[in-house]
Amino acid sequence: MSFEPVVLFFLLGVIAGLLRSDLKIPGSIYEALSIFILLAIGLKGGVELSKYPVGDLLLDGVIIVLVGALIPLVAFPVLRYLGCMNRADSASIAAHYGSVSVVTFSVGIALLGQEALQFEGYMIVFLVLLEIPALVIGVILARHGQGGIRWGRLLHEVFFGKSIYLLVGGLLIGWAAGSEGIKPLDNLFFDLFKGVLALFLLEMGLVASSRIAELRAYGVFLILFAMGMPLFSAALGIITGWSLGLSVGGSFLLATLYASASYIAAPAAMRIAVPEANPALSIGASLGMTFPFNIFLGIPIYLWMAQWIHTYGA
Amino acid sequence: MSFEPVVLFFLLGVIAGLLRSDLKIPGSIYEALSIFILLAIGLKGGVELSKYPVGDLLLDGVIIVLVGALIPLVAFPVLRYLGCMNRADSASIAAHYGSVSVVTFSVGIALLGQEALQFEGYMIVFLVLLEIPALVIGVILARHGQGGIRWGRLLHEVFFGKSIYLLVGGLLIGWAAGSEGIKPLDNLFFDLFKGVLALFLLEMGLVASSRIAELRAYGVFLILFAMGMPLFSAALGIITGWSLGLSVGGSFLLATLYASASYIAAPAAMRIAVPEANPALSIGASLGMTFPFNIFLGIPIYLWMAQWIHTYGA
Amino acid sequence: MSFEPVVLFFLLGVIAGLLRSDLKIPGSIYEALSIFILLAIGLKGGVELSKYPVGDLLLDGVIIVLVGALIPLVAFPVLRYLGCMNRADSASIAAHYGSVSVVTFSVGIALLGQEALQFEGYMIVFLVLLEIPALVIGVILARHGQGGIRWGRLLHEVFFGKSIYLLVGGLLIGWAAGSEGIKPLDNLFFDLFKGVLALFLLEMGLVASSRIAELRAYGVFLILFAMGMPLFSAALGIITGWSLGLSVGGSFLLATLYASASYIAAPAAMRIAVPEANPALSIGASLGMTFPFNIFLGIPIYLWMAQWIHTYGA
Amino acid sequence: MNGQPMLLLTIISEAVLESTLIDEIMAMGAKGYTISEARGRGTHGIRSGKWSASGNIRIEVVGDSDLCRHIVDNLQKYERDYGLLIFTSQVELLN
Amino acid sequence: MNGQPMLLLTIISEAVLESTLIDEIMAMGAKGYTISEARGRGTHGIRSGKWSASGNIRIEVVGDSDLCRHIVDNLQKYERDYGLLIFTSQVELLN
Amino acid sequence: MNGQPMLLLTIISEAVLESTLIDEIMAMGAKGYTISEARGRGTHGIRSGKWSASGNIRIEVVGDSDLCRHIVDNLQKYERDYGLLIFTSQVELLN
Ligand SMILES: Nc1ncnc2c1ncn2[C@@H]1O[C@H](COP(=O)(O)O)[C@@H](O)[C@H]1O
Ligand SMILES: Nc1ncnc2c1ncn2[C@@H]1O[C@H](COP(=O)(O)O)[C@@H](O)[C@H]1O
Ligand SMILES: Nc1ncnc2c1ncn2[C@@H]1O[C@H](COP(=O)(O)O)[C@@H](O)[C@H]1O
Ligand code: NA
Ligand code: NA
Ligand code: NA
Repeated sequence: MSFEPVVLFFLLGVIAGLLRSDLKIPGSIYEALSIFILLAIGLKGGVELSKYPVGDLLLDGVIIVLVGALIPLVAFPVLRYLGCMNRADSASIAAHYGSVSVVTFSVGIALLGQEALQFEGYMIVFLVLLEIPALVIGVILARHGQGGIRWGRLLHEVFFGKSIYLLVGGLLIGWAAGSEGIKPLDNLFFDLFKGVLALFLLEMGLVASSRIAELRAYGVFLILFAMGMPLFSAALGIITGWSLGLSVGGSFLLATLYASASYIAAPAAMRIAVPEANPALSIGASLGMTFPFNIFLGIPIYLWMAQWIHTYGA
Repeated sequence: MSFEPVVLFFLLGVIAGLLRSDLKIPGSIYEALSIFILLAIGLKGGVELSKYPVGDLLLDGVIIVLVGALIPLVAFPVLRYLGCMNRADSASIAAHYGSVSVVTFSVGIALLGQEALQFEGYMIVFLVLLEIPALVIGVILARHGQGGIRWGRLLHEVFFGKSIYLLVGGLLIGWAAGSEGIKPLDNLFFDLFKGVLALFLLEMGLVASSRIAELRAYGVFLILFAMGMPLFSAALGIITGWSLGLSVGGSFLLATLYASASYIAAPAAMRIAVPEANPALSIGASLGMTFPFNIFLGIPIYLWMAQWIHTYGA
Repeated sequence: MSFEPVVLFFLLGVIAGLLRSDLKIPGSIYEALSIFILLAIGLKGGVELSKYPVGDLLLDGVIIVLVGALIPLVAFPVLRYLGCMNRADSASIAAHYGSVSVVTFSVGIALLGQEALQFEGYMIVFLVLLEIPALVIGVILARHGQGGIRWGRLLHEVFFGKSIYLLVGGLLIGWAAGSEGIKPLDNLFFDLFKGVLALFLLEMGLVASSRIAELRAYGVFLILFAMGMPLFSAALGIITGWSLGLSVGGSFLLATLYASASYIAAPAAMRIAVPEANPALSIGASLGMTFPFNIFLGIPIYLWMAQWIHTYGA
Repeated sequence: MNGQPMLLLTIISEAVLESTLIDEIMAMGAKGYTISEARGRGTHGIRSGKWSASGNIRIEVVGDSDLCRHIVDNLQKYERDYGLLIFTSQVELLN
Repeated sequence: MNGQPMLLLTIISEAVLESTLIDEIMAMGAKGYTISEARGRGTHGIRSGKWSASGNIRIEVVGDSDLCRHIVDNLQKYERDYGLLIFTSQVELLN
Repeated sequence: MNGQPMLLLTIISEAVLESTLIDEIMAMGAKGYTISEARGRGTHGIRSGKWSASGNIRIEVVGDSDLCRHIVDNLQKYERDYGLLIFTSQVELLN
């Protein structure tokens, strides 16, 4: 199975947390690392995008977003009726799983780099597009039949929240500057990317380790959900990617996007828009379980799935 | 007109601030970025300086500093009598405009890089030299006829304030180590410079956006001053550079230095030495107006002016 | 005498501190820089280690650790009886000098790079091995005849303290990934290493400058000890390295390790395990005196010693 | 020292509430506020400050008892859903 | 404002004691605590916060006087060896 | 808990004043002080803490009322030009 050494840093962080090591990464460094990663991904996406006529991506984009919107709509009833969770928690968790994780996506890209596989550079655009509807659907599900959604506040949170704002901003700058104009920034944003990702994974491990313990309190259902849901979403992604004629790498990345669960944009947006939902549940599941599941097991599985369908499909 | 993509990051920061995005760069990261930029500029200057016999620069240096000292002496009466501002504020703002901005200068260097224009490497030395007399003149103007300048405190602030200290320190280290000895540090201080500058501009944009609003409260005079003064100073710089026989790039950089207004060294020094001056005015003008004016409009204009005088001058 | 420009940054920091410059590096940046350095050294060591059969190093390792354990055992009676210090302080200082300094070691490696001298890459492993027994011996010396050592707490502090944990973690990741697998991280961890070391030395200088003043209060004995002890330890290292058949570079690095005194791992461990010891003494000596002594004078001397013995020895 | 007796209102809350709380406080007529970063533990679990979503802030407002009461009344609505700790103490304002 | 009278216990100590003190405080039955970073100066010299070994923390616990007394009694043993400053003040808890 | 009644003097000011204020405080005979970073808003506008020139600090000094009065008297001269908030509260010092 394919393996990417960068995930060992996540493990290092988790173990430090579990063993109560005094290792800690200051909050301001966490902020700086995440700003770097969001901007770098955005810039890379923008540079790639500048190579394609935007019109050609439109249809693909619409389909990918519509299929992606299925994820929270499937997750919600599973949580609500199978898991017997309350409406707010079900909706909030569904939004987390409909939304995406930039770091999981980055680990996916790192693996493709290591396996020397190509992918459609504009996939990063979909990363941005997928984030938005999931959060909106989550809020609608939470408020269904109650009215009183503060749309202004919510949309502000979604579009101008750090995460989307930096991705979109980077995308536009990368697109405007193009691959030539961005060259002097390559040394920082592209060459160092994987190293910074390693440091970020170390920090994620430290954070996740405290979440793992919390998650245990919420029983077996949520743990199963946190592993089953990404597998389902990934399958959806593989099939969609393959149907749209993406490359193996592209289908794999789409699967990774669908399978990943947010822990930057979604927690902030849900805390504001659905405050009665318990953030320990959604962050526990997405960060304490799905994130490690994806980077250790999911991603190799999704790559294998993508290779399989492109070999035996049709 | 010439355009450098790095300034888009400033725009990204301004827009984030105006739209009240939750994007923020922690104070400690701001500190780290500014230490990096000051040290890197100093080191680069020192390496360049090591290639010239210092004696040759002496006359040029004296002339450049003397002409530069005109700037606060012109700005003060304009602010005091045309703008009807009080003595302390006029003096403090004059000091800010006599002093220089390392980041504006860096954007100038980035533009030269992009246009593949040469410049005299020792210009960075003048950056340091120009900072000092402006601050001293500002304090003398503020205290004129009142006595009671605490020279010890002021000079300590000027020479051992972070900004000058790191520039001079970097200069000396770069000069001592020379271009060979500094090579192992190139990867950090030189190759990453432009990327770090982009991040710093993002942060500057966030900060400036709050200043723009404040500035509006102080009326049209200060806004006009904040755009007119740099144009005047730049013209002074172009003529001085051309008369001294500098290259196009050198004249352009001298104009950029003269035109730039300080927002690191000057605010700190003025707050200590002329505390009755309102910092909102001087920082509002220099950071909220002159800085964006310079990087978006001024710098391209100054380059055009430098090219013009070197073509048609004499 | 050999000279490495990176130490000038330490000087810059010391002078800033002594002159009460307002330059300061935020605590969170200090943390980030030290995490970087520990991880990078660990990774580098792991990559080197993966080139050797571990078994071959075993005997060397045991000898190097046993000889290293002599250092605190020699330091303790000197401090206790010659210096008339109390038991706790003597033991704590002995532990600091038995333990090692990653930054001193890094300056040593930088010097070898500049002198284009080879060294055995696995030396970094000994860096980790040497840290541990010194701390344990320190605690035993402090508690001798009193019982009541909380071994659990102590060993937790030693093994899971940030410093050892990151070194060992980096070592294992580097070893697992090997020189090929780690390549995408080279841009961050290896190429930037020396630049980051320069920034860290700047910060160390700021911190050390306040310690130098404090150290003066403790009289001439401690100052002499802080210079004599590293010379003795270095001699021990040179002889051991030479006897084991290490290269000139290897013997020099072993001497540097023995001669260096800890100021990250040891202070934290001693504060917990021997709280009645005065940290101002041990940190004052190790950081205020031995560290600058080593990087300015010691390291060039040790290199000269290593070259001498490899030329005239036997 | 003839200072003015005042109340110091301290609010400890999740960092995500910052802009909301500040808007409420200023709308109630406070002359100012002071914020510092914090972390901690309470009925909502550990807030480690390790990452953006887990930090607390500590807001302090000096004001008269009317102002403080108004603010506290207005913050009641956040108590159900958010981790909040609110208390006042007597201070003498000296400038 | 009919708040509940309580004590606010403030402990300023070396950062290295954090986990030890927190364990003590929770073991004594506190419902929560709040920590913020600090630096300062006292009988143990300057604690500049410039590097890991020289930072202070400021721990605040709101509780009744019994709890505070228990905690203070339990912290006595650290006073000899560590820089500590402990004080209480009267507050009204409003939620 | 038979603590010693004391005053806790809290000063919130622009960060640029740090060394000046500390010198004054120690010169008045304080045994120590504690500083933490803060941001806020007052009559001098928003102090966002976003960059070096816009941060506040929060200085705390525990001392008797004589010391506090002396310090406050000495800080009067900074009030005109700098953003300052000064208040005291009663505390019981427990060590
Ligand atoms: N008894 C307490 N003493 C001090 N701080 C507390 C206490 N209880 C809660 N806090 C703080 O208030 C925050 C929110 O509290 P809670 O809503 O109980 O989780 C916690 O994260 C702590 O920072
Ligand atoms: N009089 C005081 N007022 C405020 N804080 C103090 C005072 N004395 C000590 N401290 C704080 O308590 C810490 C430890 O004090 P000490 O044990 O006296 O060194 C110092 O670093 C200061 O942060
Ligand atoms: N009413 C208040 N309550 C709490 N903090 C305040 C208050 N007024 C001012 N401050 C703080 O004191 C600083 C300086 O106040 P000012 O001089 O009024 O601008 C502000 O930046 C705030 O941090
Ligand atoms: Na998803
Ligand atoms: Na200027
Ligand atoms: Na040693």
